[in-house]
Amino acid sequence: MKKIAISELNSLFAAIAADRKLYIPTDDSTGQSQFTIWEEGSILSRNVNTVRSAKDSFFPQVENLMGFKVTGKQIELIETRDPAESFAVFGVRACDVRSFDILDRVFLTEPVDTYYAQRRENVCIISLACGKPSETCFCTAFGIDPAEPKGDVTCWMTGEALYWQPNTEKGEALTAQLSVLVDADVADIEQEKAAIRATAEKLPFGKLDLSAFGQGKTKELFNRPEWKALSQSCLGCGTCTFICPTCQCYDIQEFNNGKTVKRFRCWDSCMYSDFTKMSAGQPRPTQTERFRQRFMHKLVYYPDNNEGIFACVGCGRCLRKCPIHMNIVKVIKTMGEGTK
Amino acid sequence: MQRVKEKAIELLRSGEVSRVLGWKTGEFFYDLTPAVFESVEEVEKGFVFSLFSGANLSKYLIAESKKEGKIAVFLKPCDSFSFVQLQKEHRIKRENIYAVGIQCDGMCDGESLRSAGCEGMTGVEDGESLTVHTLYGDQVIEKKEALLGKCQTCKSKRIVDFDELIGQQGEDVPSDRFAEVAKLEAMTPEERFAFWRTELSRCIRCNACRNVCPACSCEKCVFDNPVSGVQNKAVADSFEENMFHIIRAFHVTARCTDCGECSRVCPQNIPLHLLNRKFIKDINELYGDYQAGADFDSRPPLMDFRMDDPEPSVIYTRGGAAK
Amino acid sequence: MLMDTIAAISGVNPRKCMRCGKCSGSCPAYDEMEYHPHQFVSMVESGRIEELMASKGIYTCLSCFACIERCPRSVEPARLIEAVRLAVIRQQGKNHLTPEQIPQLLDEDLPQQAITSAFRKYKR
Amino acid sequence: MQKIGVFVCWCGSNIAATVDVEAVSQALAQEPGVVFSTNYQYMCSQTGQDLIRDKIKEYGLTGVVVCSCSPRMHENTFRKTCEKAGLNPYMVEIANIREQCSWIHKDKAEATEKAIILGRAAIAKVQLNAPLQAGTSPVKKRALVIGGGIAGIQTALDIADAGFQVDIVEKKPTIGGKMTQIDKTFPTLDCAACILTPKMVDCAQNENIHIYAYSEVEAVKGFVGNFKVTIRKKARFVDTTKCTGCGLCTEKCPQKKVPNEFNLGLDNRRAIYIPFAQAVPKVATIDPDYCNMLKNGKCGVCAKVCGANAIDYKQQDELIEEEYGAIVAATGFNPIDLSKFNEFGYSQSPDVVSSLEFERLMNAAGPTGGTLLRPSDGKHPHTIVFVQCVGSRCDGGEKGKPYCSKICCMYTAKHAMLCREKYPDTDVYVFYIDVRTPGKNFDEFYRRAVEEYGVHYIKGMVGKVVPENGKLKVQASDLLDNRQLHIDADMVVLAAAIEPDKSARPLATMLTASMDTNDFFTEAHPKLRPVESPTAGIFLSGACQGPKDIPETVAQAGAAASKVIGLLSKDHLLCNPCTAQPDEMMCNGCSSCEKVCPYGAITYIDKEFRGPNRTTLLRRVAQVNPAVCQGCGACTVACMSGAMDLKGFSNRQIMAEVDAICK
Amino acid sequence: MQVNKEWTPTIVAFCCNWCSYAGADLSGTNRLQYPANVKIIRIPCSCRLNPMFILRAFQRGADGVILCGCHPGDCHYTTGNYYARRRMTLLFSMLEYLGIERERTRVEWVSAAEGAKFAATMNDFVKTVTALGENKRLEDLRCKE
Repeated sequence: MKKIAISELNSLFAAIAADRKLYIPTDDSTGQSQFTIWEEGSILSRNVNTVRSAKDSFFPQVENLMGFKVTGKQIELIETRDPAESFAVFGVRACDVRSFDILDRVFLTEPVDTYYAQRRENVCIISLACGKPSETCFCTAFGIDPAEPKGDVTCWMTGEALYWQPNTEKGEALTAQLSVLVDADVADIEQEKAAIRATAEKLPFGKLDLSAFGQGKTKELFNRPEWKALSQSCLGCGTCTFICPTCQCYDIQEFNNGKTVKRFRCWDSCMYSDFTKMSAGQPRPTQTERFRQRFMHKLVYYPDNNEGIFACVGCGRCLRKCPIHMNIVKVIKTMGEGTK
Repeated sequence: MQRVKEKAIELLRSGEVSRVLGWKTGEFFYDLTPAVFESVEEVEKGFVFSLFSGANLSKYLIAESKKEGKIAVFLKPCDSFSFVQLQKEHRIKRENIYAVGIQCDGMCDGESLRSAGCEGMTGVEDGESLTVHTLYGDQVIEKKEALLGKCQTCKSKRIVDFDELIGQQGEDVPSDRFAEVAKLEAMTPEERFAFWRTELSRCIRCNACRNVCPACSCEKCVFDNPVSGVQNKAVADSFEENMFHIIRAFHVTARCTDCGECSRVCPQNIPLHLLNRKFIKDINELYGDYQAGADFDSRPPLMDFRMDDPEPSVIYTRGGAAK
Repeated sequence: MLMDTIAAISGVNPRKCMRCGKCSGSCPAYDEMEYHPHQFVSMVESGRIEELMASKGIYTCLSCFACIERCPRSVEPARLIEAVRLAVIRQQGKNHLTPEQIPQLLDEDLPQQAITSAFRKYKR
Repeated sequence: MQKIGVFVCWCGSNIAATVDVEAVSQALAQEPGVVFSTNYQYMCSQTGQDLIRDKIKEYGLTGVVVCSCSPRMHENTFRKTCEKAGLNPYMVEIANIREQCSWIHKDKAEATEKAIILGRAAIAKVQLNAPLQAGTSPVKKRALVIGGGIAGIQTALDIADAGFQVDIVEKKPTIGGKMTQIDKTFPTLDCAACILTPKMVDCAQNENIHIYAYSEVEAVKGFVGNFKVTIRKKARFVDTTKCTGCGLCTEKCPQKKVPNEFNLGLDNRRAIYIPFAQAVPKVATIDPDYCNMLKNGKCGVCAKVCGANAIDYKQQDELIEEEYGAIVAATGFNPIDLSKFNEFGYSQSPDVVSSLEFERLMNAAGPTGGTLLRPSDGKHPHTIVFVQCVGSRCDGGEKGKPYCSKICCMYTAKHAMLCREKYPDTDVYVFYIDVRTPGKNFDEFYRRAVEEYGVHYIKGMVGKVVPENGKLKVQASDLLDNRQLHIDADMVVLAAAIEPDKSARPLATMLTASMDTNDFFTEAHPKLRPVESPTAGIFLSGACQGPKDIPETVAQAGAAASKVIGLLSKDHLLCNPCTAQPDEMMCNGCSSCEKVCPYGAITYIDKEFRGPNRTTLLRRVAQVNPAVCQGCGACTVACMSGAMDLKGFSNRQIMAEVDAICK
Repeated sequence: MQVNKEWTPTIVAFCCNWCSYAGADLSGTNRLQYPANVKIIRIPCSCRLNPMFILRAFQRGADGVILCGCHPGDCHYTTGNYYARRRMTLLFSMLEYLGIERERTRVEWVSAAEGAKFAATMNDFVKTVTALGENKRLEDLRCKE
């Protein structure tokens, strides 16, 4: 366990950023926080969480896959992959750290997504315990401890100091480079952890009943009438999907500038009417089906394929940002009640 | 506010309508969801009209009014402009709708309270000012500060079209809604460019602004349509950020009622209404005052002209920052 | 060079002249002139500016601007002649005539219009 | 993917001198979809067209790009070529590498590069072309001639001769136009009335011709073959079916002080009048501005004296709707207003007259009975000064016109000659800038004026005219003598520039026919299509297209008539297939397109569509009538969802061109 | 074929078929020069110009876009240019509002008889855009590779 005074945070960031890119949450002009590349003058956000999740680090919204160059009637392939370089993400909350595991299970199983894998290998994740969870937080429902986030390094912030606990080899290696850190006592943060856990106890959805969901629940849930009412006012926008730390669907598109063609992937949303549209048409023709797909995937299909792990981490982003305030909690509660 | 719920029950009970479009209670005090209620029981259980009924329901009528039976809808003044505009564009079947106008003193939502500094909110007490209960203690904030952006520059308390009114009919109110636009216009082009880059670069193309917008009601948006030639799904480039928002604003020009929903729903807090308002301001200045949705007869300025309209070069010579 | 100067001072393009002679038909000082208004134009156009500059005739132009008013082609001979006169003054380095000096330069034979013209010219 | 053939034209040296045509055809051969590319000296020649046809067959081309002159020139030629080879004519695109490339650039490398890019754009567009079929629309076999001067009369007579119905709309109470006011015509010196009035009578008597005199065109709708025209027949307050033209009323009318426009205000007429003895139709007209009965209800003399009982003080304007297949504009000209020319004293002295006024003063039916007398004192003028180019050939400005009015040199020579002939004791001076006499027997005519009749032609211009003691002091320059002249004249005649009639501009707007900056109608091609407007179905006759003398006018009138006859002899016209077309699946039914359509080509229907999950949806969707749509594309931009697109100029085609040009 | 030269702007000129395209042809017929970087796209009427085409041109590398149509009142289709005028005025104003150089876009009315005006307009526009330099504010970097 190491520590550094809060007033010295800047020197810590500078030290980390010395040989790599460092992303930290900073406040934007409207007071919301975003992961941005640290530079001299960056100020760490005190918000509970960022608007966009930390998944951007490995799975950016738009990523070039490859290019083609057309000369006359000849076509040649162009490598467009970013060069591998190590980077660090600071301030990842417990929920987002868990989301990496969920994404890994998709992208790192065979066939491995090499674009994702490359970034994943080169990252050092520095998590940060949640000092002041929001009413929308419900990570505890998924067994996540906001007081003890995972990651290569785990940090806690008290009034005066930032505590630093490396968890992995990568974390140790980074720690070794950071002479600005001083030794600290593990006991120093016990009080902070307890406070976080006490707040977590009070979270309205901290003990959300998930018993209706999980492996093998497809038949029970699929044709339930509640889906219609739940999805009724869904606008079909992609807000929930794009801010969700575990949504991992993408579309592959091409951009032709007349000389070269760029094949890139970009986030897609199962809420969109053209999601997985094929020549025969739309497999999920109405919003109800698309809506159901999203929540069934998070709460049933994914657990079915991944030893019962839910593809939701309780970060609460969708609770805040859905334009019509429909969200996974309402779905869990409505469907849960319906099955009782 | 209770009268609204009572009216919903009354309408269903009397058989005047078979469905009611309103707002449904959420898990918190602030997360109301637009919903269609089909029975008195449903209304009793879930219907609520409160300080958090900000969502404009009129767009739902495009689909709902085409279904069997009559539907009642509750419209705040600003919503009623959208309602009329949609009728002008033949998008909704008026005969299937029973419109109830309700007055409104401005709305809040969770995000607007959060911007005002509240976190961990568990409840609220409405009054002269708002007392917000949070996990970390109570907070008192001025109602004005917590109001939605769109309500802070409310343009009208007039309900343009309705079958029944709850409370008083209001009037257009003086509003300085163009002040922000004027402020931008007064900047240098470099400052404006920097401003919009900062704002638009946050766009994640979630389409919330478009999908909530009552004017953006195309059967298929050009940006979703591979045949259009401009289809794109992501902001792959700063150009596409600009392109999407310019074209979207252009497509709703003279049709946008300035209901403010786009800015309300933007997860990235991009002040999208400033784009639409720019067009409204320009139209007012160049072609005479025009308010979309304010009436049934006026011709939309982009589908109209005068022989002596100013030439496009007028923008070179008009106010705003010099070169 | 000189031609450019004349063009720059006068803002007139002598090539636009279609040789109609309306300027000379309009000129009240025609008979006093060595060269006539239409000739000013053709001389400037053909580059015979030095001849013009040397001619006393250019000072008999009253600057009444009748030719400017009447010229159908906007060639405006009086502007050209004015420019030639200015060219002479510049050449002599006397381009600093002030209105105050003019009364002293007057003599009895000078037509009234010329005095007015001088004032008009130098008040700018 | 299309199989595209590229054909680069040299146009002799017009293109090949500045564009490396070989490089262009080679570069374009590399473009995707291009299976054949070549260049040839004259693509539009028979051999060139044969080449295209052969290659279409040989390579099975599905698209053709011709890099040549403007599509306005030969697009149709090449379309026909392809059609003959079995290829849909709308699979041809033209890259304009002459007017928009080789003719405007000097640097060969630069021009070649641009030609390649223009070729690429055309290839990109043709990739997205789809075969189009032109529909047909019927032709209304009736023509409208607007303007009843010599141009309109001749056009109408020629059309009527071919057996088609033709209507003449004339805003004055009689047809005949300016020519009725002219005394003699150059270079033959025939009496104008003697050659014109028989034609006027022919018009009146021809059963295929209907004259709407004292009428104006109020509105024009429709398109070639199917124009709908509203004609306002102004109230004459005289029943034309009853009026015998006896003229008794015009003698008895007590209102005698009405300036007589036929004599250009040089004398007076009554409030009820027949413009002149040979008027057609020869019926009286009441001038409502002067008639006491119409103004204050007191008089009624004309009604009392009219034996035919033709006077009708309550007559109203009548609106008539007619359908026409073709419209001829023959709106003619007017002399410009001379009051702005203070230097010539036109407003100061009645003895300074315009040439047209001079015609009236010389005419036997004019105010002086044909004796040349000064308007001021009725005395015989001894010295007459003619001034040419008054208001013509002016450089911009409001006073004059930039163009040469063309007819002044000849009529001034005529006037001068007639003066000397009738009154050998007069001194006649003509001040000229240039004497322009191209035309058969024209220069001979002018030389006769000088040589035989002793007219003093003076190269120079009048600077000012000052009335003084009953004389006109004329100060002028004599450029050849290099002196200033002072002439004491009795009369000064100004050859005023001519300008298109003021009614032409609003008419052009109604006809959607283009005009030049001087308000002359623009012809479809200055050389090859001189009597057609670029707007299909609109033809041009006479001075409304540009200054013309009588023989030229008559020739053009006949040419316009022959074009009209060509059009009317068709039963059907091929419609422009480049019309708007909505994608019903994407149509919102919002009516935006309908609001901006200038032709009313868009309507809405409620139509059932298949919804998701076996539901049906009733949706309001736009429909375009392809026979009415003219393909402007206003609707395509008004359409937010992009449901409305324009065939031949689709969104994707235009964007493909943009892409090709910008890359 | 690439010609070595200094940077010159790419200019797209949308010309209506009836007036301005003919005006452009006339300037060719009269051999009136204007720079080769102006490329003309023929559209039936100025009202066919969708704002999307203008943005597309900027995206694809245009540095200036000009629309030429019939003079107001002279539209072949009667009213097209009136609509175009409003659309373009508002669009240009919006671009200006976003801080994008307003001089990069222009509308000029050029009749079929105004070959000289067409050439003069293009010369002037090219000059203006050249002075502005490359379009940076509304560029798509993917199109500049």
